[in-house]
Amino acid sequence: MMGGIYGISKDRLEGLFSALAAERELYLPVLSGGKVNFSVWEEGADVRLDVTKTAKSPKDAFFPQFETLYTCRTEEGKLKIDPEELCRREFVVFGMRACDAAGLRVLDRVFLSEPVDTFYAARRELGTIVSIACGEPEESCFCRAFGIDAAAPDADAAAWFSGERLLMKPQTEKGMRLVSSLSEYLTEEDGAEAVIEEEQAKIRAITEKLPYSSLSLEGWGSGETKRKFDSPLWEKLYRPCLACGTCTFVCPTCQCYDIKDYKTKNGVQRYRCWDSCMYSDFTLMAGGNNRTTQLQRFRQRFMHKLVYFPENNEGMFSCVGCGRCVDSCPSSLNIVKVIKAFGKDGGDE
Amino acid sequence: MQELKKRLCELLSDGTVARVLGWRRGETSFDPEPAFFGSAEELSDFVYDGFCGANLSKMMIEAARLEGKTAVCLKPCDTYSYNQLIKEHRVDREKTYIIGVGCRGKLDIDKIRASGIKGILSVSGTECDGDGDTLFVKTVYGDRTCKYADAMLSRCHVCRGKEHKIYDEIIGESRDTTDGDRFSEVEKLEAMAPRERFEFFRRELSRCIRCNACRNVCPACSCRKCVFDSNNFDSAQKANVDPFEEKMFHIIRAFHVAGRCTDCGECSRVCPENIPLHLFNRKFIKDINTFYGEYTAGEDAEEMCPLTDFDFGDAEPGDVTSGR
Amino acid sequence: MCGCGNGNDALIPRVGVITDIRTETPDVKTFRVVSPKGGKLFEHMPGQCAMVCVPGVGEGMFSITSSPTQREYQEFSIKRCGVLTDMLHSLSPGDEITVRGPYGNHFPVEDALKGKNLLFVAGGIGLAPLRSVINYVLDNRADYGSVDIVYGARSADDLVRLDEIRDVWAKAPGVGVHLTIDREQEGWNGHVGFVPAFLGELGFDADRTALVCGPPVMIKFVLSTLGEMGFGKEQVYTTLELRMKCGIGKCGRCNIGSKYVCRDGPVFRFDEIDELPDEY
Amino acid sequence: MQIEKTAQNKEWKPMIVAFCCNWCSYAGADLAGSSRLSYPADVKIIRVPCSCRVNPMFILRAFERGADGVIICGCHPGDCHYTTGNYYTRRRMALLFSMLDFIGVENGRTRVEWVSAAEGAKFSATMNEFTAKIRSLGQNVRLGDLRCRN
Repeated sequence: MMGGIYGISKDRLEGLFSALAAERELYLPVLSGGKVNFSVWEEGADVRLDVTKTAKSPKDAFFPQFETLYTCRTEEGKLKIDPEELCRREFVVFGMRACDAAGLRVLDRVFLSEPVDTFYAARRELGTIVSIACGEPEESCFCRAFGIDAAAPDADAAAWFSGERLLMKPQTEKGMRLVSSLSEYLTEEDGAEAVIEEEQAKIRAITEKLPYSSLSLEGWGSGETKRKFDSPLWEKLYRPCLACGTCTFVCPTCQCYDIKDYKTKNGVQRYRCWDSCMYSDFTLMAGGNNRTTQLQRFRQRFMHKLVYFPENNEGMFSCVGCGRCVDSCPSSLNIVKVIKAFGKDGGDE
Repeated sequence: MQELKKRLCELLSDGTVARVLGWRRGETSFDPEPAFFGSAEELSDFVYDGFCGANLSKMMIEAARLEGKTAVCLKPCDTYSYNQLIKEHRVDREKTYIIGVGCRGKLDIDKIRASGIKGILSVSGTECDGDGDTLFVKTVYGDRTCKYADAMLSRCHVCRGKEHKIYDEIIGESRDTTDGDRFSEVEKLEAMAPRERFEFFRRELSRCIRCNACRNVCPACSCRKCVFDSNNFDSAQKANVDPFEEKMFHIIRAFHVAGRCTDCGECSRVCPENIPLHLFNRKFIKDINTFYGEYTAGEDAEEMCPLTDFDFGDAEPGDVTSGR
Repeated sequence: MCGCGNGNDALIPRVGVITDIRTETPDVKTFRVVSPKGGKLFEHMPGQCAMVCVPGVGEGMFSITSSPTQREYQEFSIKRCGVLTDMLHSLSPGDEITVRGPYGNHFPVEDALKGKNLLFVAGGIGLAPLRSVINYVLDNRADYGSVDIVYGARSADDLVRLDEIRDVWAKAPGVGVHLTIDREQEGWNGHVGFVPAFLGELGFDADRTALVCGPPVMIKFVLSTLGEMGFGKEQVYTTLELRMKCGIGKCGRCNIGSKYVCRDGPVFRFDEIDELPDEY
Repeated sequence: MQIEKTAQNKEWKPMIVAFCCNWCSYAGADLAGSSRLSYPADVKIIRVPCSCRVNPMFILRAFERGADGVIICGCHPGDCHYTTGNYYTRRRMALLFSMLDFIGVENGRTRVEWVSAAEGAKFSATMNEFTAKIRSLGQNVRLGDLRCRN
């Protein structure tokens, strides 16, 4: 049953979306102000499933940029802590890509390891992901370098466009449930396996031609701290960095957050929000700052993704090659340039 | 570009300057990065073409603290920012050798992508000294072309002219790219009903991710410590709770640079979410011009900024808002 | 797991009541904290930390200075140096704060330190995390060998809890207490000089395990003095302190190398610290 | 700066923040009080050393925290205790109010008024008038922080 393939013609997708949205929250890539971002679907939204990369990764469906953790109030002179309720509504993120789904695996490593982040875990449990294979990957894509197959996305249900049809293949129980709830729109297709394989072959052929696909990660990973950390290359690489947080905030794997208080008239709200290791106050404390220069902060971001994270996670890199930072850095800096600069000599110069 | 590179080499080798601030060739033909060059050999990676849109004047604040003179490549619009920084005592004119570089409009790779061109491998026809009006785009999906003017940054369409306001020498020719009115977008909004305007800005600003790129790139935002980085100011940064939070940030930021903003357009260029941030700045510029007389920040390094000045006969706040 | 209120997340604190505040030095106060129903907020091990928060003001990681053998309460010795600590210093007994933890690892009092001769070296407020270990060791005296405590501060007034040091520690069997202050001071007839130099003068056999805590510059020099005395890096423990927010190794702030100080620390052996990039 | 609305689940009452300069307008408010001239209790006065001390952030923050209208009162132009402070206020506020209008915030919610120490009557009249204006505009929904609403 799990192996079945279900199809829908493109022009019926709108109907499928409104059926989905009637039952639960539906996140889709929507065009607004010239940029495509995942947002909650509403009637008439300009859905763009053809756009390979949203400006911001869909991670905030699971790890929102801002969320309240608890509220602390004083009742009759006593402090009272009201934890925020966990997510309890089911939702669907439709149209993620293979890299985005892989990004969630990275976040899982962080938030689902002990002690489990219950806020994230609840969303993970209630969210169903439909990923679409990348029919037209872009030049800044390099997921292949991280062993991710853009033609076979990891998700509750994978989907492929083939001509005027979208073919969906449930890959988990959740995906199966989703597909069965949409039986009115989806028809089981026999022999679609071959069609998908054909699409996959096309996609893989394109991915191979992408300029960064053959990026070599040799010399990165566990155990490279000493060699990379002291390299003189950082001095040259970090220079144009503006110390903004663009790369961190568009990234599907960056998970650093800040915890802050906001005083409302009904007590103090404790919230967390995304933070960036590129910011000067990231490590600032009353007693000083252990990363005072932008060089150190810049180095931290890349070392964390390419060395420290793999060291703690059996070699798994904390980059999925989505290339969003490549597209959006105001100074045209990016992880590809860093990886290439170190090249084979490991940056010893 | 060859002439420029040759001259930069000379300046470095005859000891006139200790370093050059320009652009380094990136991985592709459309991602050059701002860079310092310390020697003639390093200059082999130097590039100056249509994609060198970054305004380098803010980096001169850092250069002022370095030993020796720095040669910097400034486009006509960048010279306004540099003048403004001189006025604010943030850069050292004595330690700067300004090369005014020619400009025929700068390109925006996002504009090319938005025109439906995907998988771009390289773009040619971007030379500053070239005069072709077509860009040749090689993509994974075949070769395409695109008009130079269609790929230009929005700011170049309303350029204030190609005259360098401050320089030691000029290399390369500039070509006028203006084909629109600078304030037409602002006027269009002004003509809308307040509710429409509110909806417009809410829609635009709701995309803000608080990455601070606009602030960090802005040559007028040269404070050592930004008020939005202050720990004593609750909820001031990072959280995008509801539309107001961003409005607060962007209005205050625009206000802080009002009268000093040269309209270089960097904020809108770097915004990863394509928010038309220049609208705030242009509105202030337009208002200043209307209320207090024409003023161009960075036109020279002396004239007083309208917000640090006043006139006994200034209009009252109530009059100017309701009287439009 | 879903659909209910969420009180189990590691980021949700407990309310703690301050039952006693002791002024130790002009800028250090010790806060005794219990749960509103009485009794300890949680169990901890020597060297562990907890996040103490004054709602609306701030939250910070502080080491628990009381020993786990103290069954009634937890104590935090806090030096006044920022917005949060200023606020904490203005509180009075009966006031409530929030506390979450305990976080991080602890000194290996149950394995590596057992049966060893111990040398404690502390400077200023650096005694706070070590006090927990010292009292733990003294309460389980038979499990450990000789104990020597070298402690220094800027002045005699800055020595935290001199009464306990003199009346309890100095009188305990097999414990040597060695105090020093940075500058001559009226009424002080003990040693004058910096901790690292004092340590050198005292001279200890390298058969001990050293536990060092204090300002970074002191740690640096103490380490070289210990080295001269023949101590190996694997014989020396210290605690690190970095900016922390979550306390559970997720928010990324205290990350150096592959370690998160809040989770993998704050206690490190010096040979482990040597493996870390130089960013602490 | 924490401004909290008192009325919850009750009929909406406007919250008005008045920044008053210490030397003229605050004294003017005082005079209004001692002359038994009434002005609405919805007006919360914040004393500032000079009207030019009012940073645009103060105004936005007041709105964020639930104010429905913000008024700045200072000495008449030419009478500033610090000679020129209110001239700067005039320029800054002209620009700021114009910007608020530009982003779609009703411009009746912001105002600058010059009130001298002798103008108790003007102070009271201004506040009455401004409060009436805010009442007619209704609750501020465009600039408030959602978190401050419940």
